[in-house]
Amino acid sequence: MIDKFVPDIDAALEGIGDGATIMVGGFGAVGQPHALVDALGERGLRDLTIIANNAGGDFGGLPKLIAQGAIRKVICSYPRASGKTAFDALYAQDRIELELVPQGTLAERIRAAGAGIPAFFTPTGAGTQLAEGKEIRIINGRPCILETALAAEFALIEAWEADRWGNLTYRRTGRNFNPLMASAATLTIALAHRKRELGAIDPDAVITPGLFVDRIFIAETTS
Amino acid sequence: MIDKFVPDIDAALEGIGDGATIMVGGFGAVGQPHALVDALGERGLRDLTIIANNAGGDFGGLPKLIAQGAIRKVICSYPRASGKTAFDALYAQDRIELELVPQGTLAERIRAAGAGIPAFFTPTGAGTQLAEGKEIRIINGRPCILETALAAEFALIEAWEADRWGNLTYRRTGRNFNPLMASAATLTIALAHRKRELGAIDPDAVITPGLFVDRIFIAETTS
Amino acid sequence: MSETRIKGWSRTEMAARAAADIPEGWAVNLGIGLPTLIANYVPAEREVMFHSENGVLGVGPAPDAGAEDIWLINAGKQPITLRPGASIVGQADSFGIIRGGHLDLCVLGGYEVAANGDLANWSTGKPGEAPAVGGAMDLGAGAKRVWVLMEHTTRDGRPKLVERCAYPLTALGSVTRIYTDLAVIDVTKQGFLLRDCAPGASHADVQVKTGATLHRQ
Amino acid sequence: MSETRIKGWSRTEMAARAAADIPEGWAVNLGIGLPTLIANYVPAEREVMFHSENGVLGVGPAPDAGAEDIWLINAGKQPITLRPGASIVGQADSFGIIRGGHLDLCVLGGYEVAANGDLANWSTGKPGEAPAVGGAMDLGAGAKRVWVLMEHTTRDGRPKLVERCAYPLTALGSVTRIYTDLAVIDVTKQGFLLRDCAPGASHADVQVKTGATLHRQ
Repeated sequence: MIDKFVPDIDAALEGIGDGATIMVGGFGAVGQPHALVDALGERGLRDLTIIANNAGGDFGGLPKLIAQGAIRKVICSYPRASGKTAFDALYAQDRIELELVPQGTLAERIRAAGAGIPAFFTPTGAGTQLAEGKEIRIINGRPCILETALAAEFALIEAWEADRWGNLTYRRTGRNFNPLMASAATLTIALAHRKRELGAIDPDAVITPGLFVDRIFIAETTS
Repeated sequence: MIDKFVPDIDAALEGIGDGATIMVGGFGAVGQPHALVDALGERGLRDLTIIANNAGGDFGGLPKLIAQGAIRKVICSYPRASGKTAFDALYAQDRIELELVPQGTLAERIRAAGAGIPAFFTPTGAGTQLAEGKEIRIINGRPCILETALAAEFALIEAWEADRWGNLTYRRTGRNFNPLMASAATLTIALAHRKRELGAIDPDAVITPGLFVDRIFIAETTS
Repeated sequence: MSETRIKGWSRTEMAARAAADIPEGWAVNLGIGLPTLIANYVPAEREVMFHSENGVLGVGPAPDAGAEDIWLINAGKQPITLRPGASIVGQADSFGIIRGGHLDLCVLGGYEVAANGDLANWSTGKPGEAPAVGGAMDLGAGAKRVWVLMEHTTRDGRPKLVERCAYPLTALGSVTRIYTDLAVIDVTKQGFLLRDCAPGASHADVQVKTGATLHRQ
Repeated sequence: MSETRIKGWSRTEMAARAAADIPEGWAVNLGIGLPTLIANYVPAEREVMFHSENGVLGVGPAPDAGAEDIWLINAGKQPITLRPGASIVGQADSFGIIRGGHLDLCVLGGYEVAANGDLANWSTGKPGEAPAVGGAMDLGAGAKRVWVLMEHTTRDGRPKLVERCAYPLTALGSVTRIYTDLAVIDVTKQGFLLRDCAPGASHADVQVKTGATLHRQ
């Protein structure tokens, strides 16, 4: 019997070590699996590379992990937040690396990794600083940049419903990067809020098919 | 008030003329908007370019349109069917052009057109006849082919539910190419089976957001 | 030319002015900050599909205090509502909507706009400060029309409409219209074209605060 | 070597032999024709997620006559059922699953397989006949493992396991295992490696019907 539910967060995070490359779902705080990220922070890891849309913020999760000094490099579109953040402080001291990627290019690079597209051209960013050093080609009269697929060893994502095959649904704007990251990591770990019997999720309503998911931790929430 | 419902098939097909490039949804007969394709066939059009997964088959719709001689060129992955078809006969007489595209590349090229990706690399087809004349690049040690976005003037698609903003859902394997084609055509015409009040489709359940859809014809079916 | 003090449009008036030009049926993305105000001036009966890049089409008005849904935010991370007809997509599809040219319009804030339509709105290039781009470059390159809503000049009076941007670029040649506190200006092949002035302002008043030639209709 | 007539495995025995090697939990695509039979020999309690490239993960057994759902077909356009846990995706996502290496296995039919793993299974190159490729090239290039299920020789006795394919290629170096009526053969860096023979068949019997060196374990 396929059963991807894990009993606790330790089992969910097993195998993540120093130097790992980890995708973290979410747009700001919404759709970010805080309990997983917070537990990761308690492990005293070092030299992580994090791929996420945001790095700042005044919530727990990723901003806290950054403050703990666990992260060597962030690949994101928006590291800032209103007010000074732990990221800002480390960045000003040159103690954290930043690869800044336009948000749509970030999403598409992750999707490309999941979909087996090693590289693609995009008009986004052409003629800007973020295109420096990249291959440019004029396609249909428009300058476009060659961007490459962006994969990770682990993805920590937040879902709404889950069944034991790993089928997932998401809730409202909690969807964001989560399905993409589920497809682009070697090992995908989902925090979900509702455990469903196999077959209880309408096949047409599944957003992430089970084959993308390796472990599911059911959060004890009432929301 | 936004209202994309049209009263009849004539209104749905308005503006499609000789020489048009038309995407037709469906995988085989399932998810193909037969009523729209059949009505198109009654217009006596010529020199159409059709983008669809299949060209053969023993159902109405596209195979019938081919038999009527309306089509100059087919871009598809699988023109054959069990038994001889109208396509086979025309092809043997050199009276119809074929651009054969691997099915995943066909899907991805259509998706790319909808998503503003002018070109992408794929390992599919590398080293085969279908790569002849195409740019090849070794990426991560693997030969990949550069493929370009594939758009159309019109898309004829089949959906399950629709509301007046053009939000669509699909039913089971009727989904296939339909959402992709909706995004890749200048004008998208949907045949839908269920008319829904605005707001009656759960926002999380919408597969094709309304902005991709221009006209909706509600089929009189009981299935 | 007399140096009269022109009051100009207020921020809400600027937003209302831009809102008046948005026809029913358009799919529209409103940038973080000032452009977000525009939604307040589009009456619900004029149906406009507001897009938020975190995956919403059909953003409704802000929720009442206490009625926020923790699962519903916009690109500025503010709580939102959905209006009937709304739909949710993931981030790749949301930027497919943007990059694929399916938005009729996006309205962005700006540091500078050049007479050729170049936009600078993401970085002041300050050293030691982390740059942040978000979806600005995708929106700037992808929407069918890009409007910019911004003050006509900087706080110290320098023009923000310029011959050539000094700040790092966001997108090339994409801005088609600019709404400022002083004027509504189209970006045409010939450069800036004045379409409307705030009450009491003349072409000459606006030209003197503009860093490139301001053509007249 | 005595020219004994070897009966070999039947088509259903070949399918059952391959089915026995599929462990629980794998995501598996079965090609049109002979490979489709494999699903019949994987018991429901050994949970395998069968993928169909028209957008299904979790294909169940064929429906009873009269119980077909017109909205449910497989890649061969035959009616199917969904098993509990099934999900539906669109065509781009379905081929993202394939191309992205998320299928543990696909099993295809074949015209020829070369000792370096090259596969030819889509075109005989007959002039005047329209070629058709479907998802074969995507599957051949994309799945983690590609197995081929085919007769060991053509109807007129020529080997289908060859040094180099004569027919147009489907994918380069991707086949990892071949199930025929005579043998189970792995494709290794050294070439064909015999793993198992049909009852009554020896290495020599299989080698004589194989167009390249057949290594022994």
